[in-house]
Formats: sequence, C-alpha cells, structure tokens
Amino acid sequence: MTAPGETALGATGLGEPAPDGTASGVAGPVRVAEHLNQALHGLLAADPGLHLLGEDVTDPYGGAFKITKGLSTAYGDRVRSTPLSEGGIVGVGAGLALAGDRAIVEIMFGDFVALAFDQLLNFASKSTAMYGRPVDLPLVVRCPSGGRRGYGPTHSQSPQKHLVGVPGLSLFELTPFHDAGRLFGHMLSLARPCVLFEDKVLYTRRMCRDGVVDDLFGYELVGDAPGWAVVRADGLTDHDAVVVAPGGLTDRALAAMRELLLEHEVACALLVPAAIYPLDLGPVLPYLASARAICVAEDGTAGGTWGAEVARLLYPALWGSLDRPIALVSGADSIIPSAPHLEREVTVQDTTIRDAVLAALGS
Amino acid sequence: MTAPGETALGATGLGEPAPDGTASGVAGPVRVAEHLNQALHGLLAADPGLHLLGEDVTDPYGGAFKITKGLSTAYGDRVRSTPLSEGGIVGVGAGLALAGDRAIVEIMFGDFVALAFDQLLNFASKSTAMYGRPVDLPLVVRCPSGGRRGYGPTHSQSPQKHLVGVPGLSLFELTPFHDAGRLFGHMLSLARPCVLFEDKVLYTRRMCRDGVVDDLFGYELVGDAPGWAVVRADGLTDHDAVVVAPGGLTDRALAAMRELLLEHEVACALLVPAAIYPLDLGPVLPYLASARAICVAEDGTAGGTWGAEVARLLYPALWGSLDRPIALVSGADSIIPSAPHLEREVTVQDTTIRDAVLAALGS
Amino acid sequence: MALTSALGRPAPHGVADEDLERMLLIRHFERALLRLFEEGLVNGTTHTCLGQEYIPVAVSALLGEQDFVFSNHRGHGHFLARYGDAHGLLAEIMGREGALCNGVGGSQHIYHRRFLSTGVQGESLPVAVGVALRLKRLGQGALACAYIGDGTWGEGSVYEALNMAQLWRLPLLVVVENNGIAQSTPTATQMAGTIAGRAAAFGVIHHHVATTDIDVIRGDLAPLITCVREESRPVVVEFATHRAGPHSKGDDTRSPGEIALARAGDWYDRYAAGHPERFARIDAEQGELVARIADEVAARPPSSWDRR
Amino acid sequence: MALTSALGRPAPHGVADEDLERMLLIRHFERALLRLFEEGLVNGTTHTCLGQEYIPVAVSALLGEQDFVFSNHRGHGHFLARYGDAHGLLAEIMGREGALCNGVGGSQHIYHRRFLSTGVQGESLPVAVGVALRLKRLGQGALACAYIGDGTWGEGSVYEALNMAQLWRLPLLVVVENNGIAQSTPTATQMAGTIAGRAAAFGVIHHHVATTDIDVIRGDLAPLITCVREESRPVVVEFATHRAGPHSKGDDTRSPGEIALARAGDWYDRYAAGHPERFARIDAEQGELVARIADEVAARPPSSWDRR
Ligand SMILES: Cc1ncc(C[n+]2csc(CCOP(=O)(O)OP(=O)(O)O)c2C)c(N)n1
Ligand SMILES: Cc1ncc(C[n+]2csc(CCOP(=O)(O)OP(=O)(O)O)c2C)c(N)n1
Ligand SMILES: [Mg+2]
Ligand SMILES: [Mg+2]
Repeated sequence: MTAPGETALGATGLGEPAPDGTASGVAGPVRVAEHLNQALHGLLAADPGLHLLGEDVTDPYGGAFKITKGLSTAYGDRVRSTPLSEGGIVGVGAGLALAGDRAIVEIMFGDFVALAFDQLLNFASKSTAMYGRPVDLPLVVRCPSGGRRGYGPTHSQSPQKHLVGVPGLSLFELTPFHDAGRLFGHMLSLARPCVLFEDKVLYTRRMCRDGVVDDLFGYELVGDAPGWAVVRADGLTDHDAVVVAPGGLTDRALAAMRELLLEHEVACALLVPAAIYPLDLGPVLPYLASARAICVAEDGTAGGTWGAEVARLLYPALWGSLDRPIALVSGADSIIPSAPHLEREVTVQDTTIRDAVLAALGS
Repeated sequence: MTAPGETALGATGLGEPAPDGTASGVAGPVRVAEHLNQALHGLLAADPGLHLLGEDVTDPYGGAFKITKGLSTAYGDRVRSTPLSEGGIVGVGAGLALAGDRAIVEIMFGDFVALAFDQLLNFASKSTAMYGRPVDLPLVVRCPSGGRRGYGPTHSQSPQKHLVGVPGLSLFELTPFHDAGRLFGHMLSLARPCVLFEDKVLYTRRMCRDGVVDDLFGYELVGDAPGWAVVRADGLTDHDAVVVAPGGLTDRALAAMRELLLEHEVACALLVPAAIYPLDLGPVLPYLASARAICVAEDGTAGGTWGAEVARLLYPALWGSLDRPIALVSGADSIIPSAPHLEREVTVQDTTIRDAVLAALGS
Repeated sequence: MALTSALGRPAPHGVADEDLERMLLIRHFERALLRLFEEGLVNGTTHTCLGQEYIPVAVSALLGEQDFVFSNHRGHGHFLARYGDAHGLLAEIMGREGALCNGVGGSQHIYHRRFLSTGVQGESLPVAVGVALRLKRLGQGALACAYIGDGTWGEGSVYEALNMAQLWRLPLLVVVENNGIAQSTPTATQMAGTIAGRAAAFGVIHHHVATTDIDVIRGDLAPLITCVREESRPVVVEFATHRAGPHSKGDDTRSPGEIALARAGDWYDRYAAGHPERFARIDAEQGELVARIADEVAARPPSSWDRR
Repeated sequence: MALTSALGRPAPHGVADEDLERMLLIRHFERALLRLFEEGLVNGTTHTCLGQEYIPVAVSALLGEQDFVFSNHRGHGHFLARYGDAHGLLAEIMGREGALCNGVGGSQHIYHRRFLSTGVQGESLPVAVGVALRLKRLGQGALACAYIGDGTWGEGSVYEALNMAQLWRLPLLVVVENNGIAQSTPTATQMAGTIAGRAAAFGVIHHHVATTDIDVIRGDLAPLITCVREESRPVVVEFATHRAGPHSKGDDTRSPGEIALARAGDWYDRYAAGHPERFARIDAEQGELVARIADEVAARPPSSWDRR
C-alpha cells in the first residue's frame, strides 16, 4: 500500500526523467494518476448508469493509489467501497452490466485478479457468447500492475499474460499517450468485459500531449481507436529497430531508445498499443516490416508471455522480410523479490531493452 | 457429469478406433481411465503420506469420471470427498504438502481450476521461491479437460494456456504413451506444485505399450523422464512434417497422420510431451530440424496459446532451417457450444490437423 | 388449506389446476429427457429435478415480469415454472431449431428474458447481487432471485455475495433447494452447521420450508417476498426437499434405502392421492403433451448459430 | 489478577517482565520502522501493529514448538512474539544480510521455522486447514494457528476453510484481530452480521476477548486451546482491538476523533500507568535495544539471493 502523495519517483528507486522530459514536481502535463482520476470524473458525470466499485475507493481515502479520489463525494453511492471480495465484486460488476448499467471494478493490486479469474473466464466473458446470441456486458476491471516499487512477490505482478486468449475478454493497458477518458469510452462501448492494466510506476509519470514526448522524441497515434502510439525521434523518418511494448514499459523503452540513438546511433521506433488483446497489428505492420530488428518487451515473467502471442502473429505476417528471430524481453522466470536490489535483477530495465535491441541487430 | 460406464466413444460422436487399433470393448491394453486409477492405487499404497482430495472422489461414486474408484475403500481417509470449494481444496493440498505430506487434488472439471487460480498463482507456486530459499511443496492438481463430449461452455475447456508461465508451477498432460504411475512419481519428486491435464475423451481410449500404437504406427520415448513420445509409421525413418501436440490430441493427430500417409503420401512424426511447461525441446530438436513443416496442435481456444509458447522457443532454435512459419492449430476463438454439431465447428478435429499440415507443406 | 408445514401429510384439495399442470409438465419433461438420453437421442449432460418440481412452481407465482431469476445446473424446473416453454427448452437440450439459445448453452446455460442459468456453482450469486443493486436503484420493487443447492454453500462466492447483499440492503431472494445431497455427497459430510446459521451469520432473514404444499408455501413466502421488495432486504428461503432421481443420468450410488426415502418425500404420490381424478387427468394430459413435444422437437433440424 | 474482560481498566500488577519486554520490543520495532520509512531508509510497504502488540504476545505463550503459525500483512508482532528475532526481521524488511528470507519476501512474506506469512488476505486459511490435517494425523496435539483481520472475513476462502476445518474436526485456531477497520473501511461498512455469528454458522466455537490484559487473556484461552489440541476442534478467538497507527505509512484518513478513540484503546498507556517504574525501565531498555538493532542492521550490506 502506498501513502497519499507518496507516489513519487523516489519510491521506485528509478531516476529517469518523466516521459515528457520535465522533472517531477515541475509544472507541465498532468501526471497519469491525476489524468486517470479526471477521466473517471468525466465518465461518471456523463453517464448516470456508470458505477465504480472497489476496496477503499471512497473518500477520503480515494483508493490505494488515489485514482478514485473525489469520486464518491461527487457521485455518491455509484462509487462504492466494497468488502475484501475480489471475486465477488467482479461478479457484482458483471451483474450491473448484465442488467443494463455499466461498471468499473478496481482490483487494489492486479495480483488479486487471480481471485476473480473464475468470474472473468467462466461468467463475464462466457456470457457474451454462450447463450447463442451476443449479450452486452459493459464491464471494465482495473488492475494496477507491475513491480519496481518494492511491494514484494504478491503485490508486483503483471498478470496480463494469464488473461490473454479468453474468448470475449478484451485486454487494455494504460499508456501516457492515450487519453484515458477516450480509452474508457472505447472499452465501455464494446459492451464486453475488459481488463485494463495500469502500471503502478506509470501513475507517477506525466501524460504526453500534442505529439510531444520530450526533447528528443515525438509520437503520433495510428489506427482505429484506441490505436497505437508510434514514438520516434523527431525528424527521423526511418529506423533500424522497432520496440513493441505496452504502456507500462514506456519509461524504460524511451530511456533505451535515447541511449541507442545517442550512444550507438541506432534509431528505434516504439509502438505502444492501448488494446493489447486482441491485437490489431494492421496499422503498424509498415513500421515493423521496415525494421532490421524487432523487440517485444513486457513486464510479465518469462514463459507463455504476451510477447509470444505478438510474435506468433508477426512471424507469418512478416515472413520473408524477417531476417532474424523476434527478440522477446520480459521479466525473469522468477517471483519478484521485495528488496529493491533483488527486484531490479528480475524486472525489465532500460538496459534490458537496450541490450536486446543491440543483440538483435547483431551489434 | 457422466454416468458410470458411459464414457464410451458413442458419447463423443467420434468414431475413430482407439489408438492401439483395437475396437472398444475388445480385450487389449487397458483404457486410460483404468490405467490412471491403477496408478493412483499404486501411489497411495506405496506412500502413506500421500493424500487425494476432491469432490465426490470417495466410493461408491469414485469421482465424476471414476478415476478414483476403490481408492477410499483401500486407503481410508487419505482419500477425501470435499465440499464444493475448489479454491479451498487446492489450499488444503498446498498445506498438506507444505507440512511434509504429499497431495493430489482433483478438480472435477478443469474449467473450475479458475476458482483455484489464486491458490496456484499466489500461494502454491510463489511459496516455492518467495521465502528466499527453495521450499518443497509436492502437490498435483488434476484437471479433467477438453470438449467433444457435449458438456457445454463451462465444462469443456482446456485451460492449460492460462497457467503457462507461472514461475514455480509445472504443467503436465496425460498421454496414452506415458505410464501414469511414473508420471505421478516424477511430478511428486519435483516437490513443486504441478497441474496435470487429463483429456476427458482420452480417458476412454486405450494405453499404448511396448512401442506399438496400431497397425501402422509405433512410438518410442525419448529424453529424460517423463520424456517425449515420438510416434512414426513403422519402418519410416524420415518424415515430411512434424506434429507437436499434448496427449489429449493423440487420437486426432493419429487419424490425421494415417490419412496423410495413406492418401497424400505425407509422412509425419508426432511428438507428444508429458511435461508441457516448462518445455524441454532438446530431445526432439533433431526430429523438428529435419521436417519440412511443423504443426503445433492443442485443444485450447485461439490466442495466447500453448502453441505460441512452443513456437517462440522453436523459431530461434530452428532459425535458418525453417523455411516456412510454424503452423498453429487450436480450438476456435470461441466458447464451446453444447450441441455436438456446433461443438464440432469450434473444436480441433483430425481434419483440422490434416489440413494444417497440408497447408504448411504447400500442398 | 389448514395444513401444517410438515412433510408426509396428504396434499390439499385446493391446489389449482395450473399448478398441477406445471408440476406435471416438469415431471414429464424430466422423465422424457432421461428416456431420450437412454435412447441416445441426446448427449452431453443433464440434471433433472425429479422430486423438486414443486419448488419453482411455488416460487414463480410470486415473481413478477421484472424480477431476474438465476438458475443452476438443475434448472429445467426453474425455467419451465417461470416461462413454460418446453419446446424451446427441449430444443436447446437437443440442439434443434427453435432452441432458446441456439443449442449453444444446452441444459446448464440458458438465458431467456429474465432467466439466466450457469454451470459453475456459486458463481451466479455475486452476479445476482449486481443485478439486485441495479433493480434497487430503479426503485420499482423488482428483485433478483437465485436458486442454489445445499452443496453450493461450499463455495466462498456464496458468502461474499450474502455479505454484500445484506450490507447494501439489496432485494435478493436466495432459494435453497436442500435435497440433502450434492452429486454423491450427503449434506452432513459437506456442510458443517446449518443454512439457517449461515444466513444468520450475515444478519440475513432465513425461512425454512418443510412442506410440499404449494399453497402453504406461497402463503408463507408472500410476506417475505414483499419484505424483499419493499424493504429491500435479502432473504434466504430453504426448502427441505428430496432428489428423487439420479444426480445426472444413471449415477445414483445411494443405497436402495436412501433412494426409497428420497422417493417417499416425492410430492407426486402425495398429490396423486389427494386428488385422484384431477391428478390422473392432468398427469395423462401433460404426459401426452410432453411426448408430442419430444416427437416434434426430435424431428426438427439441428439448430444453427452465427458465432461471428 | 481479578480483572474483568472489559477494556479501560488499569493494567494488572502481575504482568511478567518478559511479556512487557516482548510487547515493548514490538512497539519500538514498529515505531522504528515508521521512522526508517520516513527517513527513506526502507521502501516498499509495511503495516505496523501499533496498538495490537499484546495479542500475539498473549497467544504465543500458549503455542508450542510444533504448532504452525500463519500470519498476514500485519505480521511483525506475530513473528516477534513467537521468535523474537528482531535482527532477522528488520534485515528482511531492509533487504540486508542476515534477513530471514534473504530480503525476498520482505515485510509481508516471511517463512521461518513454523511461521509463515502471506500478503493475499484469506489465502492462508485453507492452507492452514491442510497443515492442521497433517498435524491431526501426526497425533501429537499440535495445532495450526492463523491470524486474520476483520476485513479478511470478506474473502470467500475464509468460509471454505472454516467449513472444512469443522467438518473434519481439525486443530485450527483462528485468531481474529478485529480492529474495527480494514485499510480505510470501518468494519460496519464491510461486514454484515458478526464474527461470532459467522463462527456459529459452521458450528465453530467462538470466544470474544475485550481486554488487553494478557494474563486474563491467557487464562481464558488456555482451556480453549487445550480443546483445539485434545478434541481436535477449530476455535475462533476474536480480539476487539484498536489500530493505533496508520494502515500502512501515513495513510490514516480517519478523523482526529476516531484516531483518538483508537489510541485510547492502546494497552501502552494502561500498562505504563499500572507499573510506572518497571514499565519505564523496560520501555527504555527495549527502545535502546531496537535503536541498536536498527543501527546495526542498517550498516549491513545488502542481502544476497541465489535464485537459481
Ligand atoms: C464450481 C463447481 N464445482 C463443481 C461442480 C460440479 N457439480 C455440479 S452439480 C454438483 C453438486 C451440487 O450440489 P447441490 O448444490 O446440493 O445441488 P444439487 O445437485 O443437489 O441440486 C457438483 C459438484 C460445478 N458445476 N461447479
Ligand atoms: C486479497 C487481498 N485483497 C486486498 C488486499 C489489500 N489489503 C491489504 S490489508 C487490507 C485490509 C485488511 O483488513 P483487515 O483484515 O481488517 O486487517 P487489518 O489491516 O485491519 O489488520 C487490504 C484491503 C490484500 N492484501 N489481499
Ligand atoms: Mg443438493
Ligand atoms: Mg482490521
């Protein structure tokens, strides 16, 4: 658990600048946590049939990561603190959604979505199809995820990969490039259960806007909503390598790309999808096809990864133009230790991505 | 639920001969269900610290699929029928294992392992490593899995893929080639939590022994225990294609291989691992490297499959010798309907494998 | 009408024709199903409610169109009592044209109007809590009703749901069909304590029903259900009942004595004795009706499904 | 010694030095931790048991070497009361050499001899049932003891475990630290009914402790724990207690009045008033001891871990 206002970089032990290059605390684009909070305000204000449930989400506490601050004060009992019942509250959210409302359920730590696995696999997602006709079930389950905060083995996981490939279940991940309000609008408009992963360190970083990432990099969004962010060094039109990564990896991917460019003269494009499953690779295939090396990075542990799923789509799609295997970067095949010096050994660092790109390029 | 003695082929609508070519009901090698039952008898007799827990596992019922018949009569309260508490009983099994005993837990239908996901992900597997030193936890969770019996969307799944990649958790699948007693011995000797998937249609087929599959095919076991079964047409020493598949696919893979050989003059080798995760490809790389096409088949739904994990290991390992992408065969990205004619549309058939091999060979 | 709530008394003379019809429709439907399975005309799985038909018939009359019903694996009676569509249900189980869910859900997974069943025990209770939360907000007095068995009280989800339902004062009616067994396991070996105690643990009202007389049952339940609607409170109603048939098909490993005891609790003979002529007439009618339905549905082409 | 079980009385004069020492060791340990966090010398997370130290000190004296203890997120006191190794625990939390689990587990994940804590609420109860099953079979009178909070009763796993423990008559002692709050949520808004009722629902013996007098507590618990051992029955012991500090660090959003109330329940002032000199001496000793330990451990090199 984190204390209010304690979500600063210092707590993570990472010293990289925020994605927009501003130092933390300095004015500039809003932090991701605040942006998400504002998006939820907007959604609850606009939709009187939208509910938000979760442990300790009401004021004055406003959620373990303060994402729900102010919501219960503004929207009353549509924002509800629940008992410790992860399976139960995902079921309640599904019930609200089934009956004609919409629901967002916060799982305090994404690790605990394991307790709601049955409700997601065997009820919410199944119900959209197993009754022989499409059934609407607009439900979003929010999962703060990822390590690098010293919370230890049961509070640091990235469980994305375990939920990949559930028919009827769509997976998303928060990014600093995608407007959270629009992303929620998209998820709820699918009228299908969705899980949104939110990197806990990303909460503390700043949103990017107007195509600007920092002094070196810019981004554009491509493809249908919610689309992909394509991040490249300003002025560069071609690239040696592509890094594909969900939003939580952004800080480390950018740091790697900066070093690759400045120290190794390797130009990379970073491709960040907000929709991580199912994955629509169409809009970014041109960027991938023109790269000499492709690296897919993620925070989950090794084995059965999201990256393996990306790779199984890419190999046939790029067969012929690929001249080396796709490099997959993930956390180690390991539990995630509490002590920061040990945690660092098993979690993806900027150097992990840098080295993978260099290795893939054969440098 | 199935009635005793009702596990015959007729119930599945499939008319293939048993893997050993004997018609059902005719004497010959024992059925897989019976073989498994005998193995459990042997294990419980040999190890007074071994427990078996599950819903309705005691006599006279002997389990929904009759796999535990006779065990409670012979071994008393080490064989225990439990309340409907899938999460709870996996926790109990973990507790027994932690305290120095060994435990086998039967989940009546593998679909319900979703209810034990937290116990597997966040307790049993974590405990082997998160206390900073190896901790023994000899636990096997048995999951009858797969469709083709008309049990409907919540009783027909193959949840293997969702458990792939949990650090500390090993996955196995029953095959007609691997001795179940030895396989259990292996799993328990790991002193780590294991999940064993058991195809519900495979229960009704016969074990293979002495290297004989049927009139056409033979097998050998390669690699360290539990090893891979390598199945080829007798007398053939090289092959055009390789099919990699867990044990539950055996019947359909063999039917496909038979037709490929006899009608299309395509020779296939079938590689069946008993240990499906982590996967040791070493012993079978020579068979794979010499094939013109590789097809990985499984019963799970499409997306984030076990096959994608196999493929991510194979691409780099075979880079250079691969001249086309690896073909992945899985169930459709769909719930599994109850009605047999609809179920057939979304589940892997022998023809699915045959067509995938032919397509991969470009024929 | 002045019957007590105890089992074992003759049935009342006042039972309405339509109730008898509905109970016997379900009885013949379930019997026909077992027959069809034996003949190999249906496969997969099924769980009949033989012996328990009076429960949903008693309950359904107290439900309104806006109420939302959650059912389980043993749900044919729940469905037929509510919506009566035996053609649609049988077509669903047989995978024929006109199936309620195009043959996709089958026996255990039905969603039709405001009736939804699922095959994973206990999973529907939290969902019912969510539906009840929506219904409470609508403020029109509708409730969510969930049928569960005694064995289902093994699942943790039941307690998570009861806690929330009571905390949030939701209109949830939990109908417990306590038939003394879960698949093959007697209640005493899978449940410590009682269902009454478990409701009390959460401050939830509990009512025990020991009779098979549907008029008496309705008389007792009506004020409770009014309380669910008007005070928006959860209520657990527990029926002591008997599973007269197998769990599924041919998998009854109870001793002959136990089976005889379960059959002795059957409402069927009691109602037959109470109203010999009326019963015989309606019984024959419903038997013929179901036979006709079975023939008609069996002759239909397979269902089709657009899975997209 | 003739104190009643009510809160708010002066502490007894008979308290043993070693109990005072242990309670104050825990108090100073937790205070030191919060200080270290503030100074940025520790990161990650921690949950202190300020105000609740007497509970594990009272309980641990009744446990034997063969008993197996399961603890939760708020487990420092549980550990120190049992094994006293403040160096090892602090090293674990700080990730230094000599850590109980090489710094891998951290504050919430400790496994040392027969003590195991986990960070997922409720998960340990079924595991404790499994351990109790093994202990019962060994027949040496050992028990499994699991500490849980009031909020943890929201999790379904608690009920699955209680049911099995009572069905199978297992030696399981559940110690409930009911501090009236779960993170930020008051018990009344996360729990319908009572813990007593929930134990009763399963036929499990329940005992309520309202005092902070450890001798009185032990006197009451001793026969119950004997019953767990000798009759092999589960027992739930519920302590009405107070969380005098924040849930974690600096995240106390309770009103000043609520916080004052929680602090008023603290055993610390009461024991201080009851034994002014002895208390002051031991308090100072333990304070210095913990300060020394903190300095010593902070000076150690980082832990190392062979992850294979
Ligand atoms: C979560 C889950 N576990 C196990 C099963 C398999 N199963 C189906 S019905 C049943 C027994 C249910 O007993 P009870 O709740 O008493 O209902 P009854 O069958 O007696 O009507 C079991 C174990 C299931 N469907 N779901
Ligand atoms: C399954 C699970 N859900 C949520 C959490 C986050 N969490 C940690 S402690 C806590 C509150 C626990 O309350 P209680 O059981 O009363 O114990 P207390 O903190 O009061 O000692 C919560 C919600 C968790 N650790 N595990
Ligand atoms: Mg029952
Ligand atoms: Mg508490």
